[in-house]
Amino acid sequence: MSGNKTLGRFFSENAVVIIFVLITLAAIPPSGLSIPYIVQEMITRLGRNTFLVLALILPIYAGMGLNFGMTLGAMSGQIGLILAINWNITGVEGLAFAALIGTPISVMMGYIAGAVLNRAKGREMVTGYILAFFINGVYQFVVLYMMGAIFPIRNPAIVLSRGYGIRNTLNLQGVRQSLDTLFMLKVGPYLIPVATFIVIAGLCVFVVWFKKTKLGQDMRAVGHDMAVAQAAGIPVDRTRIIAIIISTVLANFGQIIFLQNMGNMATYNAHDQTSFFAVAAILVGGASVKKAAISNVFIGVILLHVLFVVTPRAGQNLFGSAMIGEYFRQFIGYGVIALTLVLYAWKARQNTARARESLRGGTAGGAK
Amino acid sequence: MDKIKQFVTDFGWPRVIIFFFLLALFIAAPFVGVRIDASISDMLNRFGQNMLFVLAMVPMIQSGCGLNFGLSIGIIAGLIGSTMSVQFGLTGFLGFFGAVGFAIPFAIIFGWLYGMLLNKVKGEEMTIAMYVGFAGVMFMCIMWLVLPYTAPTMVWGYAGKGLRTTITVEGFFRQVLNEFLAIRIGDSFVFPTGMLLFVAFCTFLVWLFMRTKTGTALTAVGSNPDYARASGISSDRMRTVSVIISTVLGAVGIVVYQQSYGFIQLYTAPLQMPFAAVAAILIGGASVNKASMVNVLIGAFLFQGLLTMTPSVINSALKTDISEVIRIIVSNGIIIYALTRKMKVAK
Amino acid sequence: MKQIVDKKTMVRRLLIRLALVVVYAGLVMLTFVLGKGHSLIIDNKDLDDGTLTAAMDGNLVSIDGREASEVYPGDRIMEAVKGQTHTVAIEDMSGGNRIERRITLPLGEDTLLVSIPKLIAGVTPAVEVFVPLNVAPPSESESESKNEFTSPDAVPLEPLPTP
Amino acid sequence: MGQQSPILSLEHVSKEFYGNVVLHDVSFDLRAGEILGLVGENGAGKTTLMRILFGMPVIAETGGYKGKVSIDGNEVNFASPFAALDAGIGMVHQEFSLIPGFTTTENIVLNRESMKATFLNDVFGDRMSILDRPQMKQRAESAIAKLGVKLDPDMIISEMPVGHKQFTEIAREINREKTRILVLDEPTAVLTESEAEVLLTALRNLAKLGIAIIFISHRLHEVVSVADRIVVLRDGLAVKDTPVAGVSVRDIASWMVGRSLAADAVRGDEKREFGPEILSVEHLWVDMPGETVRDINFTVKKGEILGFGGLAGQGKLGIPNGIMGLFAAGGTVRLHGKDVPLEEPRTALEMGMAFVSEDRRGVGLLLDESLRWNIAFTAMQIQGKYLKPIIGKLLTIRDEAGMKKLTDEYIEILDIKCTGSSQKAKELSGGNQQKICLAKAFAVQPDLLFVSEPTRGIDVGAKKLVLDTLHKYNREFGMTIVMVSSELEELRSICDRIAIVDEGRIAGILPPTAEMAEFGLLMSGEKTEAAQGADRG
Repeated sequence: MSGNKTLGRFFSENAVVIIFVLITLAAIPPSGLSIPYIVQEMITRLGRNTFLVLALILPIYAGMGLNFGMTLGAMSGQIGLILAINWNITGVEGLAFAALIGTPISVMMGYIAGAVLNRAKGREMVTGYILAFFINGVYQFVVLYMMGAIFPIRNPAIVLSRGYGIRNTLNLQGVRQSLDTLFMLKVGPYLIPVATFIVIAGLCVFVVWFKKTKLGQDMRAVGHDMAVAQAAGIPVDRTRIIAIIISTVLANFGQIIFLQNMGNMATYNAHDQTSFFAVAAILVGGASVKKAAISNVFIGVILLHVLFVVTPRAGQNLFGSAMIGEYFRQFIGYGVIALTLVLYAWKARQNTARARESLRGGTAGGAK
Repeated sequence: MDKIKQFVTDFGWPRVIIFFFLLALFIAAPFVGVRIDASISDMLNRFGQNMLFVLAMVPMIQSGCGLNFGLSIGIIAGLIGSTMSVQFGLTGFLGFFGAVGFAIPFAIIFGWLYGMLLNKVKGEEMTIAMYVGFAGVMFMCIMWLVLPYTAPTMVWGYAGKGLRTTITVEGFFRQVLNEFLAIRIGDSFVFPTGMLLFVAFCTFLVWLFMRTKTGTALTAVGSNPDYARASGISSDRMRTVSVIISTVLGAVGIVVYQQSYGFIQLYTAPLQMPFAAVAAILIGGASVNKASMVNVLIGAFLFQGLLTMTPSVINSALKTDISEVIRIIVSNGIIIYALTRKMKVAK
Repeated sequence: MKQIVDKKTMVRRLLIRLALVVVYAGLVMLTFVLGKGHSLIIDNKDLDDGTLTAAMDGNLVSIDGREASEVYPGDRIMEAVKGQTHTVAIEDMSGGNRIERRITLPLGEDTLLVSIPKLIAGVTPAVEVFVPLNVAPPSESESESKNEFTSPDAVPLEPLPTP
Repeated sequence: MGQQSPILSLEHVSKEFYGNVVLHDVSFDLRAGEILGLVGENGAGKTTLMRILFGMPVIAETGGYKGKVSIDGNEVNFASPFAALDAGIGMVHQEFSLIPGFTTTENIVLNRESMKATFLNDVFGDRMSILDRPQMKQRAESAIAKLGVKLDPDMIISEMPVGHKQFTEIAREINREKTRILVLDEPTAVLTESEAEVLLTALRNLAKLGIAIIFISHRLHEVVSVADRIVVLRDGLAVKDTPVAGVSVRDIASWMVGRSLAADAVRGDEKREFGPEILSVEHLWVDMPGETVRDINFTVKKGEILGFGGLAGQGKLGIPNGIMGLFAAGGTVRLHGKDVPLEEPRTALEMGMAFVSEDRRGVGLLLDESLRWNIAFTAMQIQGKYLKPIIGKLLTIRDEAGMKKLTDEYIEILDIKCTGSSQKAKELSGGNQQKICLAKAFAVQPDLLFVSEPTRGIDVGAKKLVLDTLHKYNREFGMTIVMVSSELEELRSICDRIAIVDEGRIAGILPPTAEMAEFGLLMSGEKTEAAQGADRG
């Protein structure tokens, strides 16, 4: 009975990962894609997405749930890129320039987001989500109406024909894959963007190091129990704002890395699904609203993206419609977020019930 | 002076500002060549189209489930109903009420499941509702491709299967409510009597329901679940009831919307619909845990007014399409305002 | 929480932070200068005043050691470069006569015209700003659009006063 | 030690909340290495005193205090608990203030971690320092060693037995180098007897190191065994300040509860006749957080008023909450000989019981709704009253007129001060809110009424009215009442029997005429002969 129980608990704790592995494995054969192709895709996509997903870790650590407001950082990064294109700064320097421009903007955005979320304690996630919509409106206002009208834009190629506003699609020719190709290593049939992975590894080291700092410890304390942390003199609100600022700045870098790999930027849509994909990835990797590790990020990116690569083809081959696969992967993405949130909320309730039950068992036993 | 101040505080700054903004738009309209009668007609039309979605927010807010970001679940049920109605070739009023009739059983089942789910995740309802809604919409996207619909007006011509993204209801139930007893004044003013009557009737039913024993219990659960429990009320049951009603209203709402708009929009169309409804009821003065019929009326009126007037007036005044951005900022701003506001009250 | 930090540390920190702000600004400028991209239009045409003529047989032109392109008289080719200092190698296709010249580009300009005859003759500057012919219309519409946008402040973009 | 000047001295400290005097002219001194036992009933002013000492913001918000608190002879007035901490006062609260997912060490040094500076300190401030974990552990170990207990510094708090959590808390206070005064509020309440014994030894160790301790406990034998001196608070007065040597538990108990004559006056010599047994409870346990009921047996006769007294946290509140189904419970409850299913509030109400909760604002009221709703709701939901059919009986909706009539009646009877029956409940004063709660219960016309802390937090006039109302309903309508209260006086004034609950069990049942000291002893967990007699009878 107890063995059964541990097995059951193992399954329920890793339910999302297990379900995902099964779906993915089932979808590979009908897709008809070769393993080397999938592996190469994975290497590319790891480089492209991991940084963004890593940006989610600290807010989870600080007990603020999944930072749907990371989109704000993505928008800051895009503004940096727009300016880099405007000035025609190319190559890795162009990326660095974009990042340097994006950083102060994302710090400001992060501060705003943190302050708003502090006023919405207990419903950070939904607030962050709506906040991303709200700032999206502001972003559109700035980029679509102010740029070229109030902020001078000197590169006519990126301005809409009406004379102001940035074009819907930007060609990132000058910086395209400049980080990836900085040091490309060929191992067997696979191309590995070493520089990108070094940047990602650097961030992992930073996260690990950060957890050892006083600030990291404070974040952990705030994440576990705000009231106790407050009573111990830890500035709770400030700590939470810092967590969001760091996350936003990282998302800013992450979006720049993402877009340099893509090579194009949909000015008004590129950030729409940033948080969706990142959140889905980290959850698929086995993280929850309260717990996330670096390993969750890597597992998640790989699992989610294998599925993303294979489902359209599998849909095409099984049902004769690529759209089915396309919808299916979106369904999986949203579904996995919903499922993880449900499982987490449900488990949290069960755990409190279990904890109280054990207490009661003792007293009831004592009563006899 | 104090009286005015008090009134403004009661009514809420955002509403006052939006109201005056709307007023200013109406005043400015003739100067930029926008016809007021056409605008009002358009506004009434949109008001009727969207009113039920806003109304659908009320039961769940009142029962303490928060804002129904998962309204798309109800919309999906409505889509199933209307596509079935078209599939069976029902026309006119029969088509409309057939669609409603097919939709309601689905809405009840979906709402029941959705409600049970929300009961398991108390405290996290809103985020989860949003994602359950999204996942539901995406799941139905697959279903629209797979389900065995055959009516030629609905399926893709070349493949012979799979529903089109936009299906016209011309010849089925387009405008059946709008045209019913419609009053025309001049060329461009139409008063959609039938639709407004139907909407008013639904609103009255909800109003009545909130006054029954169950409605009272439901409100008490939202107001203080512990009080309700101590009075022998099962809060889970009441919450489920509220979710079902909300879902049914969403389903009926989309059918009303379709008959007026003239098209059934499938696939990802329902994805963003809940947000507009949420924004509308919040603009109407509801909070995350309290909403009334007055909030619904004011909210639907102000929000739809804004949506009608900003594109026509602002765009002709500034010769730019900035209204979309204003809509995004206003509607999401108001939701954030509501989400961050309750904390202060709770303190 | 206020950390008790003595005055000396405070001053040191202030200085370090100020220095970092300067370094940050410096980095922005550095990346700007190093990464600034230019489009070079390499032009093998007679000069307008007729003082120099294009080499008859055409040249092989290579920038910064890249693969060379053939440039015949009257030709123009485009090359994208990064940074401000570049080497242009010109090789006479018939004679194999090779010349290397360093050119320095003005930082603020995107598109520059490099004249091969000038380079060969050693005339400086061999680089001049490229003025496209159809430059007139945008400025007109720009001024118009600016007029439109003197008023958006009247639109209440933030109708949400935070109480 | 005698000639030493006191570290802490309180002189003529008084405090009132909105005209309600809770502390009056309290003075005492505390010397280094001394353990002071502070005892008193609930509401005697212990908590307020400690709040003043600890600079809790609530004191300043309610108008500050009078008198003088000085440390080392210098007057202090702390603006916040952090100022008190800096001055060397450590406080261990009744509820644990620990982070469950952290280890012992991390909790002990919480926000006072040992750190190693990094270059980033100069850029982003001191919080960029790296934690020096070995150093932290060492400090934790030394604090544990000072306490003289066994505690694993690397254990996660959530996996510890309660006793260890309590030690961790104390170790945290000792870990502050400055801590010279340690205040412990009911530290043994959650401990088993052997754990408590270890704790007392630890406290003695600390005292030997020169730390002054204020020890608040309702377990009088512990106070007697550990304290050097004892201060007894009663109704905000320090009624006794004496060395503990030669003082017995019984003495303290009578000082604690001994009342001025006025209180005993209410009762006449009325002969009371009761009907048959209406409620019987056997082996009831209730899992109510903070008020656990372990094993309770009692019966109530028709027409009787039974009182439950006892100190806070001992479980008396759990009894009505458990029977009414609001918390997980077990055991047998019979009403009129029929089994009452537990954990089903609806059935409990349907069977004819009603409950006025102690948590007025949390459970008792719909704060955002009108008085009509508040009073009529339960009757409407359980008995289908105040509904009217419309459209040919197709539908029934609220009968607002009926609800108004009912509410107006109770506003009249109970003298509820309000602007009308549509006023919102949250706008009423505490006393009037309590009357609304009573009206709600009366409106279902129960056979058996549970009233929990009916006079908590309301003014004297309202108190009397509430008690008189209960008395009237009992005498005139024969309503059986079970009343739970922390105020012994009030129980004695209207109850026919009073049961004292201690540690989730009934320590004894006494007639209201019993001596005050008897009650005091029962509350302190001491068995008395008189009580045992009553228990058996």
